[in-house]
Amino acid sequence: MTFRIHVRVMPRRGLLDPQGQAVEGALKALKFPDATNVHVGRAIEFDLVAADQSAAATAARAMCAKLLANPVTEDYEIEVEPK
Amino acid sequence: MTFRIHVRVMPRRGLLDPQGQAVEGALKALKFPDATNVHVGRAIEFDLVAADQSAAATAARAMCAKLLANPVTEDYEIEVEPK
Amino acid sequence: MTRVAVIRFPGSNCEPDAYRAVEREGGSAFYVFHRETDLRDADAVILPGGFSYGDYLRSGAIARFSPIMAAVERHAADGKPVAGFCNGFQILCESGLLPGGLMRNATLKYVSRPVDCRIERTDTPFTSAYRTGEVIRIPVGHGDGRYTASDEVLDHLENRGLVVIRYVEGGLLDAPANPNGSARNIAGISNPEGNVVGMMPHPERLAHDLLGSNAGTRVFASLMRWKRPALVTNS
Amino acid sequence: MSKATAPVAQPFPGEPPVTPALVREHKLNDREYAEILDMLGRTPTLTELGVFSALWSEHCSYKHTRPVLKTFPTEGPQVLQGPGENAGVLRLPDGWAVAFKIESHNHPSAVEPYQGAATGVGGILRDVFTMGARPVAVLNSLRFGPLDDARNRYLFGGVVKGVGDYGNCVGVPTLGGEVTFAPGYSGNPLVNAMCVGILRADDLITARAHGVGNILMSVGARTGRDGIHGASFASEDLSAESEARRPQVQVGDPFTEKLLLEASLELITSGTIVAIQDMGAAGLTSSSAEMAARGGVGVELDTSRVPLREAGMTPYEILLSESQERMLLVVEPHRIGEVEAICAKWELAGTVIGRVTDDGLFRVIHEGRTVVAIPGERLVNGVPMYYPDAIESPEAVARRAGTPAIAARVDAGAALPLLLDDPTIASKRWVYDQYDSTVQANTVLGPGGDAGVIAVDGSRFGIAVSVDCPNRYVALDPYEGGKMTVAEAARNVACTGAVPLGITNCLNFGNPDKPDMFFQFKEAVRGMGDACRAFDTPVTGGNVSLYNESPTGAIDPTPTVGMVGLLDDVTTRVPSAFQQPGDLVAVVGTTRGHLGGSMYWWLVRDFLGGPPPPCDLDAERCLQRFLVAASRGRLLRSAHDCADGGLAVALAEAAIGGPYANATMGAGVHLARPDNIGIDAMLYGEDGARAVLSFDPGSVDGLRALAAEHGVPFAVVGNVGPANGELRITVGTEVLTWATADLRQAYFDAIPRRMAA
Ligand SMILES: Nc1ncnc2c1ncn2[C@@H]1O[C@H](COP(=O)(O)OP(=O)(O)O)[C@@H](O)[C@H]1O
Ligand SMILES: [Mg+2]
Repeated sequence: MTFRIHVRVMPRRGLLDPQGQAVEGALKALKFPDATNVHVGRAIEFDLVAADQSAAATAARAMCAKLLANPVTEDYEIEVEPK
Repeated sequence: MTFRIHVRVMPRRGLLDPQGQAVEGALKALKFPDATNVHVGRAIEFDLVAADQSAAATAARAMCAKLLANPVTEDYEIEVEPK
Repeated sequence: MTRVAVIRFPGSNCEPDAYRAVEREGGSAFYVFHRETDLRDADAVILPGGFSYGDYLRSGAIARFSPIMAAVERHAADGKPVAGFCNGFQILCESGLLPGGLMRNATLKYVSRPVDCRIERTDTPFTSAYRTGEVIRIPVGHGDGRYTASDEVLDHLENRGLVVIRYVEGGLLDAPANPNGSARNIAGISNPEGNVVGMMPHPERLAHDLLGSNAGTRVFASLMRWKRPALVTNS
Repeated sequence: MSKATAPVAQPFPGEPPVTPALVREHKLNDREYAEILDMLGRTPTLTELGVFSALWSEHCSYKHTRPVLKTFPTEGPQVLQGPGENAGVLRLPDGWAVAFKIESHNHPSAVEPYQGAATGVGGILRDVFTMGARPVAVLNSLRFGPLDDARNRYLFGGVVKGVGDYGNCVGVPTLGGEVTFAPGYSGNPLVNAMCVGILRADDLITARAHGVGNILMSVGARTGRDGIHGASFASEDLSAESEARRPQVQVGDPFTEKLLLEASLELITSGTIVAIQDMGAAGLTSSSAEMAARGGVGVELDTSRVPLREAGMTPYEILLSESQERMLLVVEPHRIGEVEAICAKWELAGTVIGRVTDDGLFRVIHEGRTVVAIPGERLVNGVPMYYPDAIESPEAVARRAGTPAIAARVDAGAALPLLLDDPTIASKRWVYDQYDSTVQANTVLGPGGDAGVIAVDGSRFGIAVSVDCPNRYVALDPYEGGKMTVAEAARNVACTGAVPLGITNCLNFGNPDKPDMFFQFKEAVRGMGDACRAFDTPVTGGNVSLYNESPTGAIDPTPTVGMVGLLDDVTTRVPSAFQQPGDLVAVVGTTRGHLGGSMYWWLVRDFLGGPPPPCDLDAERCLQRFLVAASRGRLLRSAHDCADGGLAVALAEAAIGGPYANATMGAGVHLARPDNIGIDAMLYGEDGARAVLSFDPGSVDGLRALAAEHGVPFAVVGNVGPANGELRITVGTEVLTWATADLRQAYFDAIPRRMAA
């Protein structure tokens, strides 16, 4: 089966997120004052062939741990969507 | 009500995505040959106070159109999650 | 004397270089801060290189909403010269004064080195002192310099002759002509009127013989020759 | 010493009482803790313990190294500011001065290469602009394990990107650096960053708090839980435990740094502030305590007023946070408004967080409660000093006495491309193409030659800069290696035509409690000091990084030198590559064929050892003076020193053209070979005090006379050219030829090829 995997890699909570700060400031200046707690990270998407949903999730987690996210500075979330 | 907004900004389909290619190559080298069609973009998250889910979505769309995504080079998707 | 406003955004870092380049060619340069709203009767405007707002989100995306940009847009609409070098080019694209956008270099690396470029269009206020087809060597320094636009826009630019400067094979050993993967080797473009010009290379860094060449000086020399049109028609 | 009890400090609510286990966790030993009890006359609070642990860490206190460092020469007519301030300052012509400093960020970079390197650059920039100087150049000295290991490639790639992204964004050109690869750096990468700034000598400002009643303000980023205990982290070996302990990583924000730079310079030049200091290692604690101790005053901080990034931070965390891009100011009360206005102009907040007091105490208040009260002078200067044993290890002696056991793997001709392909010798273009080297539009010679050179707008003079450390030599013979470190840096600077003026240094070593390591440290410092005296290049400051050891071993001792030189007339600067076919080529200096410690022995005969080339300080000084005189007389078209890989590599580097050449040059040279020197020793021996020159044939008489005048052996050996031709070296009767295109390919592709793997 083929799945579409969506990975969201965000700066680890508590770490400085200068991009998030800058975007929050810009949104305020553009009269969107209601957006707060802004963070900016990376979105990664790919197709993955796997036996089932849980196998796909396991493989995706391994990829995050090994490559897609930096364990020192980033946290990640995975969404698995059947295709 | 407060919502958590997740925005995914991806390089517009058809445009060269060297980051996606590089990640795909690296995954292959790490023995994850089953990941294909890899794309890398930006993930943006924020809290938003709005009357209801649809008002939140409308506001988030306005932010994307104005600032968060560049219509020439990027596509975006929005997820609204009650907090 | 040609009065040139050099805009300072938070994070600009090439504004002193542009300022000096203007003054060396006999112009009168002055800084205008991003929070100002008036260009103080400038003849021409330069959006300098650097990292406005840290290039966070996208290069130029935040700077283009600075208060001064409304005045810059009016200045451009009046047919008066506006140039953006590097980050300035990115801001011009983000603001819609020029079409297309500048994406992450195809190498995924920042690139700082000389490149060989051909001047394709000389009827702009910034390139009139060059010969059409002339090849100059000029430095680039950017991480997001890959010019990108739809095929229709690219065709339009080509057909109307709006590509001002283009990366070409020159004499550099073991360095590809195109440093960033730009579409059609585009290094810089103009609007149809020619008064708004953006380019990734840094002419202001080559404004002196001592720095290896003075190939960049003529961008500023061109500007000094430019004459404010007696009558501006708004169509 | 008075035995008076220090005023009482109360524990912050929720804080555990101090126990022996907590004391150990704070890396304070029994002797140090006894000293603390004596000083306070009571048990410290946990917050106080944290303050001691930071200030008494090796990183902040130099407790193992200060007595040795005192032996460096630090004076000279050119010195405006010697060691002890954020950066050293030397006098330049026309009322200008140059501020410069080098610093390590090894431990953070080992854990998180990108942010570790980026924040290293950030820190060193702040050290320079807090002196009132505008940063005009940065350099970086890097060490990694071999590139065939994926982890080393990851570290190398991440560090280079981190250095580049930070400096590029702030807008300071990278003018040079060095990268060396050797097994000892696997697991212990070194990242040393240097910054050079210029200022009007009159604008010099020092980090000294004075004026009782003056106000302390913080400017810049908010304080978060970043890098708490970074200073003590930098003072221990890297173990699996410290890997797991991973303090909250410091994240750099170069955009805020750029705003801070502009704001700081405006604050200084407008005269609105009394003093300014970067909050570096141990953050608010060390910056405030050190400023107070220098000024002989006390300080009182109110940590509840410090702007925070995260809610619920304790005074302990606020005091020890190493959040980046923050500054501490001393301001006269009536000027607070002006300071706030300048900060606001640069989109920064200036916040009052304390005051200068007359009781000599380092006192911290949090929500009205005194949580720290320590005698300030003893806090900063009262750490016990250590005088470790220094004994060379028998293995080191044996390695120095050794010779290769096997014959050469390839012949003398094939050795050249092999050496040029070694990442330590090969071009570092892959690195410096990622660094903006032309921003500020003053770069006269960028990376890729012997030293970087910048012009100063409106003046005739130029500044040349280089960083160097032949770590292989230092490992084999710390004294001779220490001398050679300074000599190489000076030679690099002199090749461009600049007079060496002074140095900063970054001493990267292993664990000082190991006698063989401390031997390396002492001897290297002695060697560097002797060389600095011989060259009149005083030490204006520096930084020590110890404990560069991991379970896989210790680094080579790496005392990196950052050298600044002066060209009276920048238009006389000399590049390092051949420029023009038909020019004459000369070798200056004496070739003795010294192969001990050479790259040739290592790469071609699989032996890393032997005695490194002895450093003849007299010969080096004569060579420097000759090179400067030749450049002033505009007699040279190029000058390149001989270092790793010896004469053959120097000739090849000059012949294949610089990184952005249009053509290789080629050359034909004829080297006379004394009977007692083998061809391999002739070509690849690494004797110091030599350089390869090229010049217009019309200059030969002038050069010969200058060489005689300076007592420098000078031999015309051949010609440059033809373009894109061969490099042909005749040694005695043997003729060796290489296509310059092949040599160029080996040299410029060595690192990209490995990094693409
Ligand atoms: N990390 C680096 N950053 C910038 N430039 C570098 C770096 N490493 C090497 N370079 C540049 O490459 C050139 C060669 O360096 P190196 O091999 O150390 O030469 P040398 O032996 O003459 O000191 C120099 O111009 C140097 O500044
Ligand atoms: Mg060097």
